[in-house]
Amino acid sequence: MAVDLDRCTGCQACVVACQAENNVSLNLEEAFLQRRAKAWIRIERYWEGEFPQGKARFLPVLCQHCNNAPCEPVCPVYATYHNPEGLNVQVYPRCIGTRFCANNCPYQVRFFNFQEHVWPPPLNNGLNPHVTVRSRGIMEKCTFCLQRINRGKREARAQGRPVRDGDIVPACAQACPTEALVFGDRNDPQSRVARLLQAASARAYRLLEEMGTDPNVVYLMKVERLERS
Amino acid sequence: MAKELLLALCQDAPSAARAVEALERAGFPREEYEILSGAPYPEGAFGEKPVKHRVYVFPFVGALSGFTVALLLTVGTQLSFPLVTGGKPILALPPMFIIAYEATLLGAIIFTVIGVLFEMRLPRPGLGLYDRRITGGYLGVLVSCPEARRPQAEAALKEAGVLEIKRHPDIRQRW
Amino acid sequence: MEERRILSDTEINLDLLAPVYGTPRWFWPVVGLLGLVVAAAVGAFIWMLTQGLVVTGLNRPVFWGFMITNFVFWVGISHAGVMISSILRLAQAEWRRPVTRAAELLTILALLTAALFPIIHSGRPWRTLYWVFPYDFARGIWPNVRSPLVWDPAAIFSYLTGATLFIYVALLPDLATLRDRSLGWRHYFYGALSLGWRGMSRQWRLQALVGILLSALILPVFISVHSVVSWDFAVATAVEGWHATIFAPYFVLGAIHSGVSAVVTVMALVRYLYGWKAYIRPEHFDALGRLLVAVGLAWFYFFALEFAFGLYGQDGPEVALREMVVFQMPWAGLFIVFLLTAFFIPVPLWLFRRVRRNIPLMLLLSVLVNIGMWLERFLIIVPGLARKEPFTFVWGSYAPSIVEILLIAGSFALVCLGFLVFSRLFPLIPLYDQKEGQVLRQEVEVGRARVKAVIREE
Amino acid sequence: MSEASLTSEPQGREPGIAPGVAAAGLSPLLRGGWVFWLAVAVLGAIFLAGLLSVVSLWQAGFAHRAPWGYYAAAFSILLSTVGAAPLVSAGLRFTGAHWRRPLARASELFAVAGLLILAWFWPLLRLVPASQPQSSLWFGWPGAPHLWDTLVIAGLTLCGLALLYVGAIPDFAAARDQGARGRRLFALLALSWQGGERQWRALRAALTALGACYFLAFVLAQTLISTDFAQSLVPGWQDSLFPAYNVVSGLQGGLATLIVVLFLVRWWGGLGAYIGREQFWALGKLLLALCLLWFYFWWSGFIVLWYGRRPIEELVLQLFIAGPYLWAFLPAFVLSFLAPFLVLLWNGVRRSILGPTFAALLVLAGLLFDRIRLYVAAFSVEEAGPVLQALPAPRLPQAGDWLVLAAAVAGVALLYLLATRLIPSLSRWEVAEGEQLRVERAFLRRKVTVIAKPD
Repeated sequence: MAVDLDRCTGCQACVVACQAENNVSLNLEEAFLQRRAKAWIRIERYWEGEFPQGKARFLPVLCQHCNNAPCEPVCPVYATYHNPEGLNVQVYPRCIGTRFCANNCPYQVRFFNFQEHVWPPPLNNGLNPHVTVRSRGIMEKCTFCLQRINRGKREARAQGRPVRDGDIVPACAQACPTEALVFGDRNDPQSRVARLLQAASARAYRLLEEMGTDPNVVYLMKVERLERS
Repeated sequence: MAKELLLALCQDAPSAARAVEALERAGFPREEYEILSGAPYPEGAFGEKPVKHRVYVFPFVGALSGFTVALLLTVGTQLSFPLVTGGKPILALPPMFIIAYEATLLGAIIFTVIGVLFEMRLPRPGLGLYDRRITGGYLGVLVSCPEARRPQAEAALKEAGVLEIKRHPDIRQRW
Repeated sequence: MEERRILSDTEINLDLLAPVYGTPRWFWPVVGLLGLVVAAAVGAFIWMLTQGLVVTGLNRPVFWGFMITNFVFWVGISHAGVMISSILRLAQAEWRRPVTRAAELLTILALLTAALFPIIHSGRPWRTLYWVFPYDFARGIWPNVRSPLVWDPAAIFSYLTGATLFIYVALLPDLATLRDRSLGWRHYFYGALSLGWRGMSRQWRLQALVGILLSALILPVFISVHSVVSWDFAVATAVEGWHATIFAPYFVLGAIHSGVSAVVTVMALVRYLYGWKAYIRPEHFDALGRLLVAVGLAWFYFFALEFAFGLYGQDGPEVALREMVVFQMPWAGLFIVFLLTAFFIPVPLWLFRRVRRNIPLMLLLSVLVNIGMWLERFLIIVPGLARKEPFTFVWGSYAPSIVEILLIAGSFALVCLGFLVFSRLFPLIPLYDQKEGQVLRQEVEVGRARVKAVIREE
Repeated sequence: MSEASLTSEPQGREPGIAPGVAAAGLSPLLRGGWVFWLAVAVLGAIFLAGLLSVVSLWQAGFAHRAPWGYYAAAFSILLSTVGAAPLVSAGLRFTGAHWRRPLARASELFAVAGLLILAWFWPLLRLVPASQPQSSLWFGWPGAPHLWDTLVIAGLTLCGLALLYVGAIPDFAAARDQGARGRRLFALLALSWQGGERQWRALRAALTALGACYFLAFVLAQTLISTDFAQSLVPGWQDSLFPAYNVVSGLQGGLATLIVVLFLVRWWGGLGAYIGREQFWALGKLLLALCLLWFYFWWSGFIVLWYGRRPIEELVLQLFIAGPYLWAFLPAFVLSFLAPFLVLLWNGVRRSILGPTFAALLVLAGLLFDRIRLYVAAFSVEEAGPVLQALPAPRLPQAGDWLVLAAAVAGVALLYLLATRLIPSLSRWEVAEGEQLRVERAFLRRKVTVIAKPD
């Protein structure tokens, strides 16, 4: 996935879309106050400069699906591991909730279900049937909309063709009005994400590169307007 | 010929040493009597020979088996369902070493205890000829000799001034 | 200083077995009180089990809090037993005799208590057994040996087994003494446990040998246990202040520091409660105090290294974390209390012989050390999590809930309760070791002075 | 002055010094046979040859650090052997081990060789970077690290000499009173020591204080040297255990040195009657413990870096373990830990004289390789960015490097040999005290050794 920070307006559409798609629990006021709110993708907002000249910086952070994910080896029960497609996956039935993975995640994108979550009617009718409703006591995090990946592959197989670029779009990327989030196969040089990363390679970086986690999410720096002196 | 058992009770260590001396003078070989005491005395205090045992073999056997079990377990579990985590190798040696280390020492400890109990000839179903005053500060000289030489032993012990000579196990003392 | 009397075996038996035969007046009220605290903790745990961890103060990013702190603390305390018993046994230190049993018992109780905490703090405790034992055979998935959380049970299990066998072997002669002094079901109970021990010289020889062998074998386990616990933190690159190579020896030394202090506490209490003034004497506290000076200094060296190297890299977040701990309330307050109680009050005082031989003061200082060492673990674990990585957006804080506090209190009550129960069944001071000490006691005339001496066996 | 003053116990005890102790302690003073002078000549020649090699390094200048790598390794070896050896006696005095007495002096005599540490140190000063802009322990202290490192090394040396001197005063007095050659000199050195109760008490207090100071100075010196001369040279390397690792391997090296020297002293110094199996057995146990600790400290550092997998951590592991210095790491690992562990595991071996000596030789060889892998590797890093980017090429020892290493060993041996001419190599008063406190006595039917333990 590529995140073009130059396009991000901080509108939070991705957050809402993710919440709806993945049955992420309701973040009521209480959850926020207890610092237990969940957002598989979040927009971090930093202020730069003092008031009249202040600027807001937005940084969408989601699971980086690191190739050398620090969260994986510390799990005693293999509840999180690297699948052959390169995704960092979380296996809910195996998880026992030691929360070590969350401690060892430098991006803080792993969430713990401190309690059994409820969706009061009629919200319960809005739950996505393709996504597990996580019970309490386990970890969860962004899956790159695994259910959509699987559906894309299934449909392609049904039609007897390989998965094409654009077949699979995670909810956040789909909802992004400015197309700041681009999802695709970077190994396919013709894919949109690969072409974007190539065109803007000068702006590309990855979060906390010095940690050696080798993330699969690439950020593109914001283009700064030169201030008139 | 049947062996006869005798237990002579002595009030303190010097009198036990005298009893041992008397037995020695009466020509009893060292294998035919034992000292029972409620506290350890320095080796050879009653003229006993250094204990022969094979306790030292046990920790090595235990360590080896612990190490082998751990190695098989770690290799087997990781290979049986190879899952990649954090880009680490499937057979990651350092963690395997840690597990193997613990298992090695655990094996060594368990085998040492088993070995020592075995060499102590424990557990033992009954106490046999024994006196409960031994754990209260008395010492016992346990003689096991051919029946014919029993009177000789008794005479020697009496001469040495032991408190009491028992020939039959205590009925109340069931253990 | 009290005179060292020569005690007969009968006297030793009567004195040291008194708690087994009779019940002091304070016994049942204290047991009741401790039981209440434990019951409250069990209630809190059940409440937590039904509600989920929402009833704790844990949050994102502070996923580990009081319970893990307490786990590390009790594992640390458990290092006392082997430290005292093994090292002193190997060094043939005469003053170990009254100390060993209580210290070993402290090891076992502390370890059992510690082992509860990782389990109850997990999200789904009812599935935690799968963490240690293989599960899901249909899929063939076993525990992940690459995780430090699998090294932990391995190390703790080894240590617990080793320590239990250690205490049991050392208990054999005393069990025989009890067997010879009891009737009814107790006679059978002790008889079965004593395995038919008769005190033959061969058995004594082997019993001494196994003490030395097990000491040598259990020492490497003891060092590994807290090292493995420290790697739970040290391997985590993502948390500021955790990823330091020094953690293993630093934790081990901290464990010895708090563990030996806990032994001092226990010794002082037992001496007071059971009136064993002839057995636990000021010179034992003196020796423990000297040991603690050395341990405390070594621990402080590692603490200083850890702190200095936190700043050494001069990278922002790490320095900011130290700044927060040292200068920002409430961390700064805890930090100062920790430094004073764990090091700056007790260690300089222990340099004085008069302090080391003053038993009430030693009790106080040893308790202070453990307050400090509890805080030390807290200050290692929690601030790092609260200030995790440079994403200031998700920085957090932590305050424990009543449930967690009850659980902590329960753990202390549980260990005390374990002690009391044990003391009703088995002697807290090894009888045979005391008797051996009397056997080996000698005096040597040097010039006109008579000097205390001891028979030294090879 | 009578013999009586040589005894030590404050309660006015009778003299108990055996004539044998008196003779063994004082006989070699100021006298040297031709073997002695031949040894001095050979060692001196090696030392001078090595110095020439140092001079050539000097001429090449201080612009590049890499050629000085072996010199720095030699310095660390000196600090870890000669610097640590007196600690054995100081530490055992603290624990009150009764078997330490005959070996105390042999251990403290190394303080004389500590002068070489001081001399060896000062060219290094010009190589170490200032505390800025490197990462450093000093956070921009004035004069750091040059001033403070020098102070610590000088303090260590002085403290060691003081420890040696104070402990030897009663023996100087004995030499004075027994009319050994050079009576005047000994009279001067003995400072009119009379052996009164007060003097003994002061002596004991001084020995305790100096021992503690020496210990602290040693720990501090290893900490500072290993950080300033190795860790801060590799940008981005952050290893808080490294100074402690240096302390532990230093203690191990010091103990091994002492064992080897005890073996030599026993063989050629004629102290066979005092230094025997008891000492080697006990030291062998200590060496075994320190070998295990070596592994523990190495492993604790390794596992954290291995698990962390940051790029800099992988580079550091490569640099010191698996990469260009693998040829030095492997022997270091085997000789510092594996081989001595397997040798000393057996009680029969520990209880012999040859066994611990052999293990000690292995450990010393291991220390050589270990310091090469650490210091030569660190000195060969020339880049100065914030984080190490690439591995330097390995530096194998050249002839000059061997000479430098040989000079260090020869210099130590030379100083030690010369010192034994002036200072009794057996601490007579401590041995005499020990003999008073140790009695053979009948117990029931055997003889036992009884050790008295004054408070």
